[in-house]
Amino acid sequence: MIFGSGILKGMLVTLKNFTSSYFKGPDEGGLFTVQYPEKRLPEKENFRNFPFLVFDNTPDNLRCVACDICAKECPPKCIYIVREFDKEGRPLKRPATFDIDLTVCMNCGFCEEACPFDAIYMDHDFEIANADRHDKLLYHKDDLLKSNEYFRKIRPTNASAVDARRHEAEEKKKAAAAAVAAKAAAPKPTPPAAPNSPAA
Amino acid sequence: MDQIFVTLKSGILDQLGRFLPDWALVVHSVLISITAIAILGPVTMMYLTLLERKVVGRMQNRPGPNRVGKWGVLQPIADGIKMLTKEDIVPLRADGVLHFLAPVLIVMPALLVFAVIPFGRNMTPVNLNIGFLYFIAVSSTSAIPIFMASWGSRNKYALLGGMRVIAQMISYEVPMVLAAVPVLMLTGSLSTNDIVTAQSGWGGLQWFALTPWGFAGFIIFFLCGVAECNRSPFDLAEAESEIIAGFHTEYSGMKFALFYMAEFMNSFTVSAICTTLFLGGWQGPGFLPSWLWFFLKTYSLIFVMIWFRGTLPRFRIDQLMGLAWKLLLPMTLANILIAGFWHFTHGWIKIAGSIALVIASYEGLVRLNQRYTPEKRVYTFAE
Amino acid sequence: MIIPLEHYLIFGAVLFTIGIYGILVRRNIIGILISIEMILNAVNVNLVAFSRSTSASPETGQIFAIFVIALAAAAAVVGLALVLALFRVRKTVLTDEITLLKW
Amino acid sequence: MIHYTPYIPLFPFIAFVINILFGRYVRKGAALISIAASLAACAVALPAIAYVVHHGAYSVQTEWLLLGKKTLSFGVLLDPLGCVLLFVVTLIGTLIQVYSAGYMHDDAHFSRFFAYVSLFMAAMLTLVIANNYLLFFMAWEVMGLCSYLLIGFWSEKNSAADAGRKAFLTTRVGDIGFFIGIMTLFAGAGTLNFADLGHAAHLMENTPLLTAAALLIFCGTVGKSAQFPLHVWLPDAMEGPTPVSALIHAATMVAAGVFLIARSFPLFEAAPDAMQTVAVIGTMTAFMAAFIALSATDIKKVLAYSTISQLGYMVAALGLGGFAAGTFHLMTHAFFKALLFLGAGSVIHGCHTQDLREMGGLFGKMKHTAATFVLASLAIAGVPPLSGFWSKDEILAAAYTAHNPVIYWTLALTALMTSFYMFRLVFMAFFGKPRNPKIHAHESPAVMTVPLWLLAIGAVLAGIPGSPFMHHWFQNFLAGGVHAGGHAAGHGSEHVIIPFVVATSLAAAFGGIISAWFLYLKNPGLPAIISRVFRPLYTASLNKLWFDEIYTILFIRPFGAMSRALYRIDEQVIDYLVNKTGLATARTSRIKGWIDKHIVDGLVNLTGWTVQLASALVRLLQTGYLQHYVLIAFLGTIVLFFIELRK
Amino acid sequence: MISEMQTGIQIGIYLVMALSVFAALAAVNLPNIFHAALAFIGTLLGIAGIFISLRADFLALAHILIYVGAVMTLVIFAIMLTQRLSDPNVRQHNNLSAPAFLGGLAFLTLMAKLIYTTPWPVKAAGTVPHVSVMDLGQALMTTYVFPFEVISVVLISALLGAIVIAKKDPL
Repeated sequence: MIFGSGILKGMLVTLKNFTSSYFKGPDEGGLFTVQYPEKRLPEKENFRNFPFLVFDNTPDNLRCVACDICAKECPPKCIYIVREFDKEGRPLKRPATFDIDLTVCMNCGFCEEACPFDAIYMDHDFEIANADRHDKLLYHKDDLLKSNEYFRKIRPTNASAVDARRHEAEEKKKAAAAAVAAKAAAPKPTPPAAPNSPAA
Repeated sequence: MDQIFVTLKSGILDQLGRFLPDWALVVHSVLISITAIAILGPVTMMYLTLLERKVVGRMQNRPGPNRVGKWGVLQPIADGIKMLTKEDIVPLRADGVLHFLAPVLIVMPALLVFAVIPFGRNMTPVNLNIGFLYFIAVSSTSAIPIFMASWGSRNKYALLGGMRVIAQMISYEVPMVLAAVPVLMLTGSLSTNDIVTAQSGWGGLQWFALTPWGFAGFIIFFLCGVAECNRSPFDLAEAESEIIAGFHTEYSGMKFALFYMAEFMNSFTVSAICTTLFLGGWQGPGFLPSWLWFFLKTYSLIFVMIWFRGTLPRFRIDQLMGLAWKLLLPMTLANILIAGFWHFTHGWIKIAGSIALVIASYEGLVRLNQRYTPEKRVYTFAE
Repeated sequence: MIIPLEHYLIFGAVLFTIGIYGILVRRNIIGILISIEMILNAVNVNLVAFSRSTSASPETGQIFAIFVIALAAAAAVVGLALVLALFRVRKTVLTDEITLLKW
Repeated sequence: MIHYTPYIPLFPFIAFVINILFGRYVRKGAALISIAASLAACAVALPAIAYVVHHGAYSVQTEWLLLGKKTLSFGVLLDPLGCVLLFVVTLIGTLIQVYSAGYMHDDAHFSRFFAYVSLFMAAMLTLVIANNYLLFFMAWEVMGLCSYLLIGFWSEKNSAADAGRKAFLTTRVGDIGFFIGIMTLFAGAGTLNFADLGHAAHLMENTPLLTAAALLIFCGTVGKSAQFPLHVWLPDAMEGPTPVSALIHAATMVAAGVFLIARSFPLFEAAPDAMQTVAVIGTMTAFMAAFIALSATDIKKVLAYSTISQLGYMVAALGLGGFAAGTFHLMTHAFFKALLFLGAGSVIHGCHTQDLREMGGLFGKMKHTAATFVLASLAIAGVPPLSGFWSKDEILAAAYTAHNPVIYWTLALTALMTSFYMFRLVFMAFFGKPRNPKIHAHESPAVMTVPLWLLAIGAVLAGIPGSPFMHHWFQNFLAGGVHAGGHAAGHGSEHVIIPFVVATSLAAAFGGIISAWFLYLKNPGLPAIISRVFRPLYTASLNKLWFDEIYTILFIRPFGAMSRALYRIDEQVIDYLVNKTGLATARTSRIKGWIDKHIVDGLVNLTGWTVQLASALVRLLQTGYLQHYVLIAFLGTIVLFFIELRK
Repeated sequence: MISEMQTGIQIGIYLVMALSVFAALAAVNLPNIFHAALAFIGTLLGIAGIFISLRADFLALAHILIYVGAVMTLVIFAIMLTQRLSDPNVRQHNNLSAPAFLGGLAFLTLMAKLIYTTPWPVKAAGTVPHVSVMDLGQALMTTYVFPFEVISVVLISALLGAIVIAKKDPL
């Protein structure tokens, strides 16, 4: 065993890498770099990046009720919410302002954990680089709003679960409402029809 | 094809000779050589950076830079533009003059060494009869600018890095020169041209590196050269994990680029001198022009340097010094004797004896450097 | 000899005098060592100039210059080692602060 | 090939150098190196022996030293006598080294062991081919060193280290005698060459000087061959590794003493008194050692005393003028004793004990070892036609023809005892029932048993060349050696078979075997009864005739007492004087001190004060600044320069 | 053509001399010892140039190799290892400058007088043979072999002495 043969062995390893990078595919020890802007790896469903606000059907119909829980929960305090009021000064269940400072946000995902209204979720969008960090990275409500279809597209598993839950809750609510209605119409002798009506 | 550059130069001089006085022609002849070198040096450096990044990338299964231009060929130019436009930062209490002078001066020896390199047949810029000594002397002065940089930055990491560089350069210069001594002994000349001519046998393949002593000398010279230009694995003067960037910690922009340039030109010149001394210089079978042979050999040595960098981890300081003083230096001394043995013996005993001596001295030195741990004694028949 | 011998000698004398001046006025021992090296260099200039112009065997002057260089290197090595040893003990390298043996 | 004879010792020596210097690297290869060197020596030696057999003695020499007008030469003599030893040493040495490779396999200092063995081989071969006493003596001393090193090889055992020291110091006594003898001989005859001995002996015939020289040289034999009274080291030497015991302390080195007498035979022939002493001492040793061996229980000790006894036999034979008989016995003994020791080593290797009383019934477990051991025992007991019979018979015949009935009957008795104790050993170890159930004996590896069988062949056949079947070829061959022509005729009687002697010898051999069988196999209770009946004799034998104790009383105690007395003188007389002198000095110096302090110091102080006063003025020039001095010197130079230029 | 080039070379030599003297003055006068050392390196390079003008190429390069590459590196090492040197509050010159300057001036005038009054036995240009490296080597190995060996012994002992002196813990 000659002194220095270990070095030669190591050098052969790198030489093999060097040559195989030209002649071999990514799975056989060749290059495995993906040329990013042109080619992309498929996104993983569990990828979590900056948050967005979910709306149903139309942008006006957003789920957020401006409860401020997420803003309180946010560790770096990057969420800023102002409740909307109607003309009489009564509070409405929707935010007038919903700002997230993405330069401050640290992608912890506590907001989506905390939100009881399924209104805020973590996004997959990571290409947000910008030349103007002061204005362009302070996302306002309009920048944050994304449809439920988008949510369903990027995170199908979570979205279907959420949708099922919401649907169920809605059913229950409707049933309750129907029950209330039925109670209200108690004199009327048509109680058995009440439970069936929503299903129909 | 072989003499294309020589012909080009004399053609230009002929054209100039029509309207210039004789003394001006001499000046122009010098100027043309200088210009060629002054272009070759930086361009070499620029493309060495690209080569290094590509090769190291490939060794790590990455493609390396490939965005600027096809295969990234314009990357060095882009880098150059970036360097030039970068802010030049001078520390508040730095020694202004030295801080400014160091990067300028460090390029000088690196460029000056190009003067004695035989790039091809009849293509030595200046054919000094003490060319090798010139190389040694000039490259030894590069310690001073490094001192200036480390001192002028007024930064303790810079100072530590400078000290390490100097200690390393002084230590490795000794085995480097001694490793070249057998070549000078057998050639009987210090001129780089003569050394190349002495290796012209066997159709341009009688390289000194193909003899036992030459092989040992070649390995030692090349290792010392790698250490002289502070490249991995001897780059602990620039050990990021310990002392940031060593002596050029406080440099940015073009000044930093100059240090970088000097380092790459040094690795080029070391490879070139190594080629000249041991690999036959521009000698080679005739199907390629001489300068192409030269550049092929030089670049393959540079490739080996990059290969080292892609493979080996950094030395510890005591290992570095131990290697130079305990292994390389005695090995070079033994090598000188072996070269003498080679010169004064004949026949098979010359070859076999030299090979055996090289291997024996190497093994012996390695054994001597090993620490002895006695075996534990076992008693069989004693109670 | 492209320029006259006297000019080389004058150059040597000037360097020599500057060296003497340096020895006299420097407080720093390393500065004094540098000045001594300068004096030796002035002598070398003279030796080489003479060997080029007058001597019968022209290599003598150069060989003496080589010897002088070697001796200067040895002197510098020992001198600097002394300076380091001194600095370790006295924490100074200024000549007038080294008063260990003075009564 | 014969011309390469001087290089024979070189091979083992090279092996020694390699093993001792590079032992760390060659490790287990040490055995290979040593064995290869021995084989090379064999390869050179055997053709050389063949040459001597066909063409007579070979010798070559160069001048070495010039002492006054006498020259000392340096060279090689290979005569028939040397050939015998050369044959024995190379052959047995090689076999024993092969055996040691197996025996020492697990030892941490494997390479060192083989280095020593090789050095020993080199020295022994040098001794064999030496042509003069000085070279002989040098090799002899190196052998002594090797013996010391190898006995004390396991030096971490105190007993081994002590045994080594004891062997070295004891043989040293004999060696000094030997060296004085050499010098005496040189002073008397002016030559040390063996070839000139006959002439020298003739010159000094019947002078006291010759007798003295012969006796002093015999001292060397007494030390080296463990003869009475210096035999005490050999039993202790058994502390060394068993192959060493076989090679050095049975076959070769101890035989060197016998060889020395054989070499010096012309001297002894010319000094009948010395001859007589040799014969008596040899006989005494033979008998005494055999007597001690009767009661020894350690297997190696039995063999050690047997060795001493057999060496005594050889010495006695030489002393009786049986030159060929002694040498013949030397050769046969080398084979069977080496075999016995190796067999003992194999037994120890298998049983991990040396005590005979714990062995028994090993025959079934160690077939090869036991078979070869029994063969060797038959040979040493003198059962025909094995080798021991022929050589022992020769010796007895020599005693018989010398008309010395005392010696003859003593030797015959010794032969009886020899066969008795050997078969006591055999029966105790290999036959009967196992005495200690804890011992699980196993056969040794082939690398050990193969040498055993080879040696067994030697032990069986070595006697044939000296037997009537080959017309006493061996004796004739020897006779053609040192005593060229004339002397050989004087020993013609050796070549005749004397029926009476043969009968005695056979009776002794079979009597011993049968009585051993009777006592140790048939009636195992009898020996205890016999030992009780003959209590004084048994105790004497068991305590080795109290030799160690006698030496302690005679030499060691008086020496210690003398040292203590001298120490007391040193302590009380000399120290007292020294102390008194010191006190006296102290007293006188107190007076001088007063003078010094008040008168001398006063003067000195006065001088100092004056100087101080004067220098206070001059000191103004002395600033202590280096550069001030340099400036002054520089200005002075300028002034001188100026003056010089003004001229 | 020859004369034109010669004039150019002469001007070059005088320029190098002037620069060397200037650097030498800087080396003794600069308050920062590190700058002084660097200025002295300038002087050394100038002297190497003067050697080349005297056609002593080997000597010039050996000079650079030993002085710039080794001795000055060592000096700078020593400067860095001894602190307080770059402290501007430490006065680097003593109060001897005036007498030293006057003495030096006197010495220089005397030297100049001496140099110009001595009739140097100068040989004509071109008659002094060129000294090649081989000549030097041969002279070193024959005529001057004894001093050469003595010098090597001196170097070794200086090396050992330096190690012993500068070693921190006693040997």
